Amino acid sequence: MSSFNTLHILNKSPQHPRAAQCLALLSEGDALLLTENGVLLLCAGSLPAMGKVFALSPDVSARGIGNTIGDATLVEFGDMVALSLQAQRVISW
Amino acid sequence: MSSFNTLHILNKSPQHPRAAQCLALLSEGDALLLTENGVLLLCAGSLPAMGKVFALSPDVSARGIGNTIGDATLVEFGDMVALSLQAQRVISW
Amino acid sequence: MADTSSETFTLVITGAPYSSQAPQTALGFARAATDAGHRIARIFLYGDGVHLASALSAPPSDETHWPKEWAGFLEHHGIPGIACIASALRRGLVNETEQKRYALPGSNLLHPFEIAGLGEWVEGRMMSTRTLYFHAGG
Amino acid sequence: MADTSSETFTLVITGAPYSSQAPQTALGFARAATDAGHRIARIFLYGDGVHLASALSAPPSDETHWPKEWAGFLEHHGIPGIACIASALRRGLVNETEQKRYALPGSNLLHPFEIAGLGEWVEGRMMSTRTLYFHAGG
Amino acid sequence: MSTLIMIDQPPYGTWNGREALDMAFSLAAFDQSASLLFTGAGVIWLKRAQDAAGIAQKSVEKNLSAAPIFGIEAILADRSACQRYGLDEASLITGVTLVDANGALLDQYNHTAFAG
Amino acid sequence: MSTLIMIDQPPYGTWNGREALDMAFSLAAFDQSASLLFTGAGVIWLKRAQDAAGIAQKSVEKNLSAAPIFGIEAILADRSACQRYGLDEASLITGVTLVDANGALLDQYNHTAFAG
Repeated sequence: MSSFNTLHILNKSPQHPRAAQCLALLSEGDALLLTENGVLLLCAGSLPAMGKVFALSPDVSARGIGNTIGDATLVEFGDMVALSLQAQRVISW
Repeated sequence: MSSFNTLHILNKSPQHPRAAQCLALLSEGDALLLTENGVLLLCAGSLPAMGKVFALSPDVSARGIGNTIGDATLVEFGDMVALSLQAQRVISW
Repeated sequence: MADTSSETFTLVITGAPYSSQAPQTALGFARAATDAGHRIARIFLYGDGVHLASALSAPPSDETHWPKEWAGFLEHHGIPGIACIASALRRGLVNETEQKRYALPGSNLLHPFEIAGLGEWVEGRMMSTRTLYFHAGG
Repeated sequence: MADTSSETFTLVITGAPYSSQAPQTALGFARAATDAGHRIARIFLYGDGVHLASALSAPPSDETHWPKEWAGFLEHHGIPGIACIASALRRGLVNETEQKRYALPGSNLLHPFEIAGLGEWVEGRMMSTRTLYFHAGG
Repeated sequence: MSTLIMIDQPPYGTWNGREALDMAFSLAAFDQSASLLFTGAGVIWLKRAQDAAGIAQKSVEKNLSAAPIFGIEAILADRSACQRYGLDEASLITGVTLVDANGALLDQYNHTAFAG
Repeated sequence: MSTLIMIDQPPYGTWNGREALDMAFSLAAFDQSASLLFTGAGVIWLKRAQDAAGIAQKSVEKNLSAAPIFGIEAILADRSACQRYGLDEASLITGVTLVDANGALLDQYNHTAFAG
């Protein structure tokens, strides 16, 4: 797996103001990890054009939206740990 | 003071999704009372076209925005009690 | 105060002190209502609002102690203050009865708050001219 | 698990159980981190997150008891779990020391959680490869 | 005295919706007319095939499907919110009525409340 | 190790911003470089002439004006958020630097955190 500049972890639904703020601040070379209600970005709104997008699998399953993951990659908690170490820094929104 | 159909009490800042929902549901004959961070609607975004707008004075003062009240009427807690009784019903957003 | 007709209110607080402004706004409303000669049937604490009934809160001395302010107001006016039992048990807010029932190491409900079910909310609504909700803002 | 180099984490939880999903997500992360051979320097509870350290929580028997789940994990791995003193005192979460200092009628801190200042957070950051925050969602 | 309980928060991430459901069930238990209205991201409550075992929570689907049995009058969902979150009729649990959440709808109820 | 503490919630309505300020002051007390960035409705923190006596809270203005003394490196405010909330330079407390909150700004800090 490649390394990222910043890993942005977003746990808020697309209607939350911090979701828009997070998406606006994504840069080339960053990665976005959707957790909790953040995974609803997969079924509402559009994924950001830049950066790789991951979504926490148990949260996707809980909300029954496994059929709408698009270009996102489903990951487990172990991958979340690995991603947080691969990135230069982590921002929890 | 006249009577209102519904008194909508909004205590959330304009960036909160429930603020938009409240404003979208205002009807002719309703009144809007801004409290807590809801008073920030006075300095950001525009007041709704229909219905009378009130803002709780101590919350306006706390946030230092007394100079931007526009067409809104500043009220005290006693007026809030009276408004809640003058309306047919109250919705707290 | 031209109109002196007395009405009855039930107030529901769902926002916690020191996290939201809900208990403060509710107290401002409650004081104004009683000042105007109205009756408050009961205060119902729901969700995170149950933390208002904590006997163990110790805010800095230069900040208002919202649980004590509320408790004093309720005692002075003889108004029941009820914390929803389901919300309270999940959030670690218990009286001695619940302490025994669940074999917990202590209790932390501030007098005169009580613990009871949502039926108290339903009943409060029925006996009140208006029921107002004080949620967390944001 | 090709890369077995051991790293150190500090986790900050600011969302309360039974109100947010933050303590659950943090526990999923913490378990995965220790499973992968990494070290967790400490857990720091801040803001509403301090409610995770309540000894009086009694959720319905068919729901996960998040304070006990976390306490068990901390004990098993010998990880310090620290509730910020300023957040805890405001929100009614105290140990016996604070109970005496503020003459409170009881204490409700769940073992092995401790109460300490923000300095523990600053120090945890300095000794960790990564510090992650688990906030309330919405 | 008819009451509309509104849910605008998605399930699992907060307890808000569960506590709103308890309010509606409690009204019904006391023979008070109660309906539920899901708006915004709250419509995710109504998605079929939720599996919350991985996050150690109970799926809310079962709770909701019991609503008619407990005497809840109607489960309403805002049409535009369903569209926004990609929910068509086939992906919704049974018993949901699509409506336009507007002032005229609220006017049909004496009381409207959120859980938090 | 430079840290940016972000505040996107207005004062008084929540405790979030106060707790963010405590984090920044705490970093400074341990000689760690810390700056504050106000975005969204959080910029209301920076408004002159706040009077919180009517809601029985302490005005946050005094807290913030002490930030340089306590060793906070910079108080930054997102330019577009200030515009949105009607704040021009004259209505801001002293010592605030207007910036564009974007990826390039965040890149200047090793750590970025919210209080909640």
